[in-house]
Amino acid sequence: MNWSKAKAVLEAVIFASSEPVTVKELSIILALNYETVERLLAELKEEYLDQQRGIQIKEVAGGFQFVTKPEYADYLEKLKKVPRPSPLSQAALETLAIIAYRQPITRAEIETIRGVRVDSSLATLLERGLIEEAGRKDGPGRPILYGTTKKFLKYFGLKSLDELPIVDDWVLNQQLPIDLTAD
Amino acid sequence: MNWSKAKAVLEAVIFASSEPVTVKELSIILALNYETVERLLAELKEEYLDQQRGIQIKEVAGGFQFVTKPEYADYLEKLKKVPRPSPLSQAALETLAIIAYRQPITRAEIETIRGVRVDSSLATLLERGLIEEAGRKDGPGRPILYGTTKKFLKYFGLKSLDELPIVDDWVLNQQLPIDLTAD
Amino acid sequence: MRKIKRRTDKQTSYQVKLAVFTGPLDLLLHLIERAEIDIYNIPIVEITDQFLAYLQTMEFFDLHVAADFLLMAATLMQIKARMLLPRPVVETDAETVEEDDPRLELVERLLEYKKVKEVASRLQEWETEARRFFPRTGGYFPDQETAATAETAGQVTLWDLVQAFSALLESLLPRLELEGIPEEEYSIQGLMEKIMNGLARESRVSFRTLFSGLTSRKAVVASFLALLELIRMRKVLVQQEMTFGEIVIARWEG
Repeated sequence: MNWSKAKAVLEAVIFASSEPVTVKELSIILALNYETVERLLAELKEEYLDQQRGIQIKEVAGGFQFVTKPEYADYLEKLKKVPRPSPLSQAALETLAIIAYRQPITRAEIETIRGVRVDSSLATLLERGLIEEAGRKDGPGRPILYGTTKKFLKYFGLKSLDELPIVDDWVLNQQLPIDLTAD
Repeated sequence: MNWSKAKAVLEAVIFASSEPVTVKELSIILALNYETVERLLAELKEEYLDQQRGIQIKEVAGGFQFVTKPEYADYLEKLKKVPRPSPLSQAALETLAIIAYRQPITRAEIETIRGVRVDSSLATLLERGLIEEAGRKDGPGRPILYGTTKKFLKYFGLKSLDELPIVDDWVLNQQLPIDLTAD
Repeated sequence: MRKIKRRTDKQTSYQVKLAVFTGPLDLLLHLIERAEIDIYNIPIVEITDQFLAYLQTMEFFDLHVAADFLLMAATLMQIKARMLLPRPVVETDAETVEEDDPRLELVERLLEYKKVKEVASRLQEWETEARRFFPRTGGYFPDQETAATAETAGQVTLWDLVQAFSALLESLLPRLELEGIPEEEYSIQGLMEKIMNGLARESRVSFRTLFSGLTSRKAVVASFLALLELIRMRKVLVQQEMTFGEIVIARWEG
């Protein structure tokens, strides 16, 4: 892989990732050593800074991600005001409710409760930063566990998770007794 | 605002938006007319295509958004931090095909065409935001009508419904010629 | 009439990966295409036998045979019976289906379904193609904060609803536990219709009333899911007169 292709891959990966990407992850994906990845990253960062561009790469929380340049904040403010349909769907809300009460929880467990596949709800919630990965479950496949974020609390105006309404245990602990999957 | 700053703002706005941004929205945000926005967009698109970059601007569902270049898909599949719903099942695709062409359409009508119950497919498609309720049909029971969403276009990389292929005597948005409402 | 190649070897059943068909029409189309026969001139006897053989194989493997397949089997047998009845001799092209041919309706359905499969396979190609373009899923951008307000279902949040449901269960549970009423099957769709029918008679129904006649856990959970579904579809509105007051369900107007 040549130098500019490696930079392009780097750019694509940082762009598409839901969370900041670490040098280690980049090194695995590109099959390049840390030093090379760091040099590529430095160059890419430089390019975004030098050229008059709207975005830049920033190091946060031990990883790299794209952010908009602060000088264009006013325009992004305007983007906020352009009305666009973006409330959470009821499906996403239901998934969120289950995660909130039963965290940490795996995708498969959520699907058992909701009776439908929840990949899409999870993607939306991850994208909106309302949930995050919260480790992995012991056992076969070591599936990802999900939990809610600080932003989740903010979104619902809660001070802490303790403020969630108390729900009779079995409502959310219950395996779904009816089969919703029959086609 | 000079030309390259305008391009930078354009880049920042398209990048920051979680939904495809329309020319109209960009024109409001930048306070520039449609023609200018379109010329800026064309230049920006060109730049991303020419240079060996990992991302590009794509027109989808009536707006513009950044996506990765398809040639780097293999690297992105390796990244765990890219949340992605699984591909649709054959059954869901068939149901979606019928809804796309015959919308608005009721569940019973879809079932007559497919010859099976479609509750589960409908639940999946609703959950994934690819279809939505589109009113109710006049007549006994006033059954729910379904139609495709903007996300449907996004999901399949279509600019608009007109891009659907012409199928024999299937005409877009055509009402069913026969009454298939028998449940 | 062309003769269908008979495949009696057991292996065929395995090759036709069991339960891969999306429905009876899918299976029928497969049988017709495998036998390379004209869709307008289906040898109904053979096809019916093969269809039934497939259902038997499924049963043999303890796979659930869906009602839709059984319905189609019945339809095929009905057509077969009608085909075997003596009919008035009419001079026609043997390759085309006559007006009163009992197969006509089936042929039309199959042709229509073939188009569905065509479009579905096109959609699948596009899906595969589109999946190579990855959109942005993270990063810090101010517009993501736009949604920082609680969304409500009508005027009541989902949390209120879950809480109400939980309180309701607490009061219902002792009764539900005691009564050994045989479990029934509940369809969410059916319960949704029931709720809507109730709302057609009365414009507003209290949350408690809605669940009062239910006699099992299954019924309560299914009804709650049906209610959530109706809220999601914006068919009903959930309101609360005052904090901690009775929750009321109303028809979504407009």
